[in-house]
Amino acid sequence: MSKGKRLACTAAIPLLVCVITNLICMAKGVAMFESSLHVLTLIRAVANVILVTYALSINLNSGRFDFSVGSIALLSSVLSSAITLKYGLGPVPMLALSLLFGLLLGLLSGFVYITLKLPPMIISLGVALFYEGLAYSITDGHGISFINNKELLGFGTIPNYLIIIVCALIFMVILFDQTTFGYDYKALLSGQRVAVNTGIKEKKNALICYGAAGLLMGAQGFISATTTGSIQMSLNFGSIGIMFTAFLPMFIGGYIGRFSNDKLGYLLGAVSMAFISLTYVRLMVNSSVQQVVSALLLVGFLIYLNNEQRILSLFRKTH
Amino acid sequence: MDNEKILKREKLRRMLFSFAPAAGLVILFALFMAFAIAQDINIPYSLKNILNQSVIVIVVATGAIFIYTLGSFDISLGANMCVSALIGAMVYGRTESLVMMLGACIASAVIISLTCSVLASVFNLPVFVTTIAMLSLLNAAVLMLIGANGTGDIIQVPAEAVSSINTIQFKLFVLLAYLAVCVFAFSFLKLGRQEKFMGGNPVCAALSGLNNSKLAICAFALAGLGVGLGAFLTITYAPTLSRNTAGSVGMDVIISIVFGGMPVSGGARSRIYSASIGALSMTLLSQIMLMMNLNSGISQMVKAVIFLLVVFISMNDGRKTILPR
Amino acid sequence: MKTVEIRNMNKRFGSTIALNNVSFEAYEGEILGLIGENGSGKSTATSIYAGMQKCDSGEMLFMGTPWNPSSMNDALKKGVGMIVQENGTVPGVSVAENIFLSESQRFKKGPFVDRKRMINEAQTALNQIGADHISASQVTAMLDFQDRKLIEIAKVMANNPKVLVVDETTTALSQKGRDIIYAIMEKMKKENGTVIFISHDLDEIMHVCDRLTVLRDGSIITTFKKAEFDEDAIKTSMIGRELSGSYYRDDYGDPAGEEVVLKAENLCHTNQLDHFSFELHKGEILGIGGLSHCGMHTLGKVLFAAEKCESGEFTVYGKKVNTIAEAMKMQMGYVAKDRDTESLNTEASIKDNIAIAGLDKFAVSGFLILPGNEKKYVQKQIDGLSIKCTGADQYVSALSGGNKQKVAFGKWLGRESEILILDCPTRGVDIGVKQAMYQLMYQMRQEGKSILLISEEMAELIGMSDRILVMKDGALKKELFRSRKLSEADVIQYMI
Amino acid sequence: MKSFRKILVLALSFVLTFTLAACSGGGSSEGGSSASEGGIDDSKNVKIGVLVADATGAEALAFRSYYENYIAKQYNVTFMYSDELTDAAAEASAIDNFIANNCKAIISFASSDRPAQIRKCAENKVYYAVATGTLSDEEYAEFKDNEYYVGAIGPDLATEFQAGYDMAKFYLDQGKTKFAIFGGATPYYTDMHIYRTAGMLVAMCEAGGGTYNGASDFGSMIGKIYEMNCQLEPAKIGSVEVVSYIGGYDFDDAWFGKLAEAANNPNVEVLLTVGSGLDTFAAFKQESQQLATVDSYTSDAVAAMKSGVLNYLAGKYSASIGPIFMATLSAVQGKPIRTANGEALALSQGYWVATSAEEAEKFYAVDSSTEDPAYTRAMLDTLFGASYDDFAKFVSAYSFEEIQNLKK
Repeated sequence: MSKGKRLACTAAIPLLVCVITNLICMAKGVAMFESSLHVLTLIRAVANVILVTYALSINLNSGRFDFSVGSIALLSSVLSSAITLKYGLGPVPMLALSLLFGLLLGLLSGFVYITLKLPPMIISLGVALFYEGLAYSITDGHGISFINNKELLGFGTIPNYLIIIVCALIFMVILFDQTTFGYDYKALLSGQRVAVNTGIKEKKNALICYGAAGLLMGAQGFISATTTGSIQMSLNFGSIGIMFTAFLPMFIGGYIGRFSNDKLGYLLGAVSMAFISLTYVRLMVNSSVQQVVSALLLVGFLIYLNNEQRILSLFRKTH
Repeated sequence: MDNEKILKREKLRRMLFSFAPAAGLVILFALFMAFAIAQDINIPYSLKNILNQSVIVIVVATGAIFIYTLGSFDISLGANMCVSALIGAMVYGRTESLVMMLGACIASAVIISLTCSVLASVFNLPVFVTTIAMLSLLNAAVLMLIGANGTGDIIQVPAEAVSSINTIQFKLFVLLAYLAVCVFAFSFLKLGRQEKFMGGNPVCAALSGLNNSKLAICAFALAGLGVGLGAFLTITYAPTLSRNTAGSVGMDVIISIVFGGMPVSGGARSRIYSASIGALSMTLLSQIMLMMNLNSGISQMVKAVIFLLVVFISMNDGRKTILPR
Repeated sequence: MKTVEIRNMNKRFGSTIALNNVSFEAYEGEILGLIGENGSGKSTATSIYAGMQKCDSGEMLFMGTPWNPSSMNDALKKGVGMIVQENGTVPGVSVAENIFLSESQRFKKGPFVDRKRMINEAQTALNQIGADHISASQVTAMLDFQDRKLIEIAKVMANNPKVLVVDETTTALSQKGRDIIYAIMEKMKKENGTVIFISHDLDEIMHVCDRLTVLRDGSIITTFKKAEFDEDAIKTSMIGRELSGSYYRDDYGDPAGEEVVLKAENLCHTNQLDHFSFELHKGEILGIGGLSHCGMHTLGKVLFAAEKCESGEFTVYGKKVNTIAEAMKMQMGYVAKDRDTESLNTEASIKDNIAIAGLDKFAVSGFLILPGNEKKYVQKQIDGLSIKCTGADQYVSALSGGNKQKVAFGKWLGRESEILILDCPTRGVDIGVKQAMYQLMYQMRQEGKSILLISEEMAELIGMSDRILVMKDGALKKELFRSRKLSEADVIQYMI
Repeated sequence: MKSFRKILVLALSFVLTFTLAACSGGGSSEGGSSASEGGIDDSKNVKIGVLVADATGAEALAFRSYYENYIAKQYNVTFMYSDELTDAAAEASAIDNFIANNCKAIISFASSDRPAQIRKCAENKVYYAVATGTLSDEEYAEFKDNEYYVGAIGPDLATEFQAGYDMAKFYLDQGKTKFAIFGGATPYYTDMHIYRTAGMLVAMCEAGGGTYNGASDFGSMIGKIYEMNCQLEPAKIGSVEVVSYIGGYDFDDAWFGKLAEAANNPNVEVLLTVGSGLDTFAAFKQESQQLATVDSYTSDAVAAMKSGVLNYLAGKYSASIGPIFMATLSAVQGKPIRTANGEALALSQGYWVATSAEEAEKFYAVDSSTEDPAYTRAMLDTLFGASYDDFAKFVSAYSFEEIQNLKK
C-alpha cells in the first residue's frame, strides 16, 4: 500500500467524523467552534479519552480484561489531592504525585495478578472493589473538594492538555516500539508460549504493563479532578463506567493502526470521539439520546470492522 | 512414589479444589451464625432475609451460567432485567393480571437476550463488546419507557396485587422450579454437555456435529428466562420500579458466578450450582459486614480480599507456566 | 573430547515417567542419532539439555563442566542450540525480532533498541544458512511453515553453537529445507562441533549419523556404531519385543464389497482439489497418498462437510451431504490429523470426548441423558480399545499419545460409524499401539465398514489399503491396487 | 497434604480478616448520661436503622455526622447505617436487615417507595419516621393513623418550590435578567428538583412579565415540566431570559462541556442550581457571575462563600433531623407525639438561606459543632413526650434567629 493511500486511510475516520459533526451543527444553525472554550472542551475530551484508551489497550490487547482502571484513577487522584491540599502544593506537584500513585497502584494490581495467577478479569474485580473502598475510607466518604483553589482549577488550559496528550503519545510510542520491554511485549502478545519458552520473563513484562496502565490512569484521575475541582466517591463498582468510553476509540485505533502506528490510531480515535462529544455539547443533546447514539456508533463500527470483506465485495458488486 | 499413588493424589486434589467454594460457603455461614448469636439478632427472620435477597441473583446467575459455559460473558443482564420489569409492570397496568405480567417479563427478557446473541452471531461481533453496547441501549430504553408511562420517575404495580405472592414459599417455589429446569438442561439434556464441550474447544465441537449458533441461542434464551423470572420476582418484592431498578445485578451476577468457583472461560469444569453457592456466600458476607457495622469503605475492602482469597484457592492448580489470559 | 554428557537423569510429568535414570554422551566432530518411539524420552532429554525445561534429578556436563541453563536463550548463548519440532516462532512480529527473540538487550543503543542493526544482523544470519530469499523486516505471519522453520535455524546458527540438537525437524520440511539442514550438520561436524539428530525416519538416520542411541519408555536401550547399523536390529531394540503377528494386513486376495457407499464427482476447491472424482465401496480400505500439501487433507474435510468445495458434489448412499450433522446421521466419522485441537478436547475428560459424538445414541427417547447409560456407552469403548487410564473421568490431557488416539477412535466407533475418514490416524503413535490400530482397521473392514485412509506414510498405505489413489496438486495422479509386489518406489514416482 | 493446608489457610485468613476489621469498626456508643428529667429511659440501648439514599453527598454526610458524633454520644442509641439504596428493592432488603438486627425504629432518607417501607415496618412493629422529607397527601391520608408511623419533618414540595422561587427572586430583585439553570435530577423525574426548578421559572415569569412556554403559575408550571418529559429548554420569559439549561448527572466529557458552555456564555449573569452547585458550575464560573445552590453547610461550601465562588446557599442545617429523632425515641419509649385525634406528625421545615459569607460562617459555626449544635440535648429533651402543638411550635421556629432564642 503506497504512502499516500496509507496516509489517506489513516486520516479517513477522524476527518469523516469532523466533517459530519460540523455539518450536523451547521444544519442546526450552530457553529462548532464559536469560542476558545469549545476548543478547550474538545482537547480536554481528547486528553481524557486517550489516557483511558491507552491504559485499557495495554492490557486488553494481550487478552487481559481490566475493570480496575477507573478505581486507580479515583484512588490516585484522592491521594495526590489530599497531599497537595495538606502542604499547599501547586498543580504540577499534584500531577507528579498522581502519576506516582497511579504507577504504584498499577504495580500493586499487577503484583497481585502475577502472584495469584488468576484470570486478569477476576483480579481486576477484586482490585476495583478494594481501591474504591480504600478511597472511601481515606476521605470518610466525603471525597475531596478544592473548588476554592484557583491555582489547581487553573491547570485546565489548552496548552497544558496538549502537553499531556503529546507526552502520553510519546510515552506509549517509546515504551512499546523502542524499548526492549516493547519488543518482549509484542512477542508475548501473539506468541505467549514460544516467547516464554525462549526465555522472555513474562511476569516482569506483565508488571510493567500494569504499572504503565496505572501511570496513565493517574494522569486521567488528575485531569478529571482538576476539571470540576472535586472528586466524587463511588462504591460497588461505581468507578468502572469510564472504561466503556474507551471501547469505540480502541476499535477505531485498531483499524487505523493497520495503516500506520496503532498508538497514533488510538489518538485519532480519541479525536473522533471528542468531536462527537463536542457535538453533544453544542446541540445540548440530553443524556438518553447521547447514550443511544454512542451505542449505535459502537455497534455500527464493529459491524463494519467484522464484516469488512463482505461489505466491500457487496460495494464492488453494486458499482 | 509409584504411579497409582500419584494418580490418586491428583484426583483427590482436584476433587478438593472443586469443594473450596462450598467450604467457603460453610465457613461464611458459621461466621454468620457466630456473629448472629453474639449480637443476639433475630436469626429466623435474618435467614428468610438472606434468601429473599439472594433469590433474584441466584435465578439470574444460574441462567447466566449457560452463557459463561460457552466461554462468553454478559454484563447487560441487570439492564435487561430492569427493562423487562418495567415492561411487565406496564403490562400489568393495562391487564391487571399477574400471569400476563409474568409472560411479559419473560418474553421481553428472552427477546432482549436473544437480540444480543443474534447480533453477535449474525454480524460475528465479539460477544462481550455487544453486551457493552446493549448496556447503553437498555439504559436509554429504561428512561424512554419511564417517560412513555408518564407516572413520574416510577412505574408501579399496586402493592396488594403482588402481596399475595411476595412470600418465601412462592419465591422458593420459583427458585427451585427454575433451578430444576436448569439442572435438568445442564446435566440431563444434550444441551448441557454440548455447551460444556463447545466452551472448552469450539473447533473440535464443530467437528463433532455441534451447531455453535444453536447452542448460543439456547444459552441466551435460558439466560433470558432467568432474567425474566428475576424481573418478576423483583416486582413482587418491591413493586415500585425506577431507572435504578436492578442497578447492581449486572456486577452481582459476575461476582457470584466467579465466587462460586465457575471458571471464567467456561468449558468442562463449569458447574451449574456455582451461581447458587456464590450468591448465597456474597449475601452472607454482606450480612456479616452489616452486623459489624463497619463504614462502607472498609466493608467493601474486606469483601474484596475474601473474594480474591476464595477464588484463588478454588481455581489455582499451581501448575501453570504461563500467565492466564 | 566429550562435549555433551548426561548422567542418571530422571523426569516425570504428573503420572507418566518421561526419563528413568538416563545417561549418554556425545563427542566433538560427531553426529549422534537418537531414535525411539513417541514418549521414549528422546525429545525430553534433549530439551532439558537445551534449557527448555528442568529435570527432576540428574547431572549434566558441557565440555566437561557442570551445565544447567536457565532458558533456551541462556543455553544458546553458552553454545547449545536446539531446533524444536513444533512452531518455534512468534507470528505477530518481524523475522528479525524472531531471530533475536528475548535478546533485544543486545541491540540497545542508549535506552532504545537499534532496529536497523537488528535487521541487518538478522539478514546476515539468514544469508549464512542460505535462506536469503527471506527478508528480515517482513512480518513472520506472512511466511509459510517452511520459511518459519528456516528462521529458527538461522536464529540458532547465528550464535554458532558448539552443540546443535535437531529434533524431528526434517520430516515437515521440503527438500530445499532438508538440504540446508544437512549442509549445516556437515559444516558443524567439520568444525569439531556436535550434532544430536532426532528423527523417525530410519533411512535418514542411518544415512546421516555416526552413532545411534536407542531409547524406549524413558531409558537407554543400546547404542549402535555406524558399522553395526542394521534396520531390523534397530527396530526390535526400539519396540523391545518381536512384533507378534503381522504388522500390517497380510491378506491379499480378499476383494472389497461392490456396493458404492460414497461417490464424489469433479470436486474442486481453490488450489487443493482439481476435479477429483472417486468411489468408495462397502468393506473397503481406500488409501489416499501424496506429499503433505497435495490436497488430501482438504479432501478429508470436504467429504465430512467441514469445508465447502467450490464445485462438484459428493453423495453418501446416494444422498447429498451439506453439514457435519448430516454426515454424522449418514454414519460418517472423521478422525482429524491435528488430534489435540480438532479430534479431541484436551480440557475435558475421556467420558466427555467419547460421549459428545454419540449423545443421540444413548439418549433415552432421544433427549434424556442418564449418567448410567453414558458410563456404559463410554466404558464399552474404553474396554474395546483397551485405553490405559485411571477411569472415564480422567482428563484427556493426562493421557499418552497412543491413548489419546484411541479416544478419538472410540468417539466415532461408539456411534457405530460405517464410513470412517481417517487423516494420518497413526501419526505420533507408538509402534505397539500402531499395530493395534491396524488390526482394528482390518477388523472394521471385515465388519463391512468403509475406511478412507489418508496418510503420509507409504508403508502404511501399501500395507493396509485395498486400493491407493495417489494425489498431486489436488488431482488424481494414479490408481494402484493392493498386491504383494507393490513397493514404495512404485508409489513415490507418482507423488513427486 | 498440600490441599488441606490450603483449606486451613482459607479458614485462618477469614478469622484474621474479621478480627482485624472488627476492632477497627465503629465503636458502639458509650451510653449517654443516665436517666435525666422528662423520663427518657437511657438504661436500655435503642437500636435505630437509618436508610441512606446517598452515601457520598455532602448533605448526607453532614446528617450522618450529627447523628453519629452528637446524638449517639448524648443518648443511649446505636445507629445502623445501610449502604446507598438506589431502588425500592434495595430499601426493602435494608429494612429487612434492620428488623433482623432488632432495630426498634427506622429513620429514612430514602424515598423510592415510602408506602412499602411504612407497611413493612408496621407489619414488624418497628417505628418508622421520614427525615428531611414528606409524604404526599394521599400517602399521609393512608398512614396518618398507623401507630408505627411516627411522622415526617422536612421541606414539603411547597417548601421546595419556595426555595427555588426565593433563590431566583433574590437575584430578580437585584435586576438580574439573564440566567442559566442546572436542573439536577429533573430529567429523572425527581420531584424535589422539579419543584425547585418550577419555583425559579415562576419567579422569572412574575418578574419578567412573560410565560415559560405558556405556563406562569405554580400549577401550570409543574404540568408544563412533566409535559416536556422533564427535558427543559432555554427560553425568553418577557424581559427575563433562561439563556441555557442543563439537566442530569452524566459526569462525562459532554456534560462538563455543557456546564462550561453555560457558564462561559458572556451575557449569563446568574447560575441557578437545584443542587450540587459546587460540583457543577463552580469550576467554570466567571468572576462577574453569581452562583446559587441548595446544599448543606459544609466547610467547603462556607469556604466557597468566603472566596466568592458561591454567592447564595440555601441549606438544611444538619441538626434539622434532631426533632424527628426525638419524636421517634418518644414513640419507641411509649410516649408518641400525635395530633389531637391521634394522627402522625407532618411538619414542614425550610432552609437556612445565606447570601453573604458572614451569614454562612455564622450558620456553619453552629451547624458543624458537635458540642453545641443547633439542637442540643437540652433543647431536644423538651420535646420528649411533648404535646403536638409544643412540638409543632418548636419545629416551625427553624430560622437561625428563632433557634438562638429557643436556646436561651
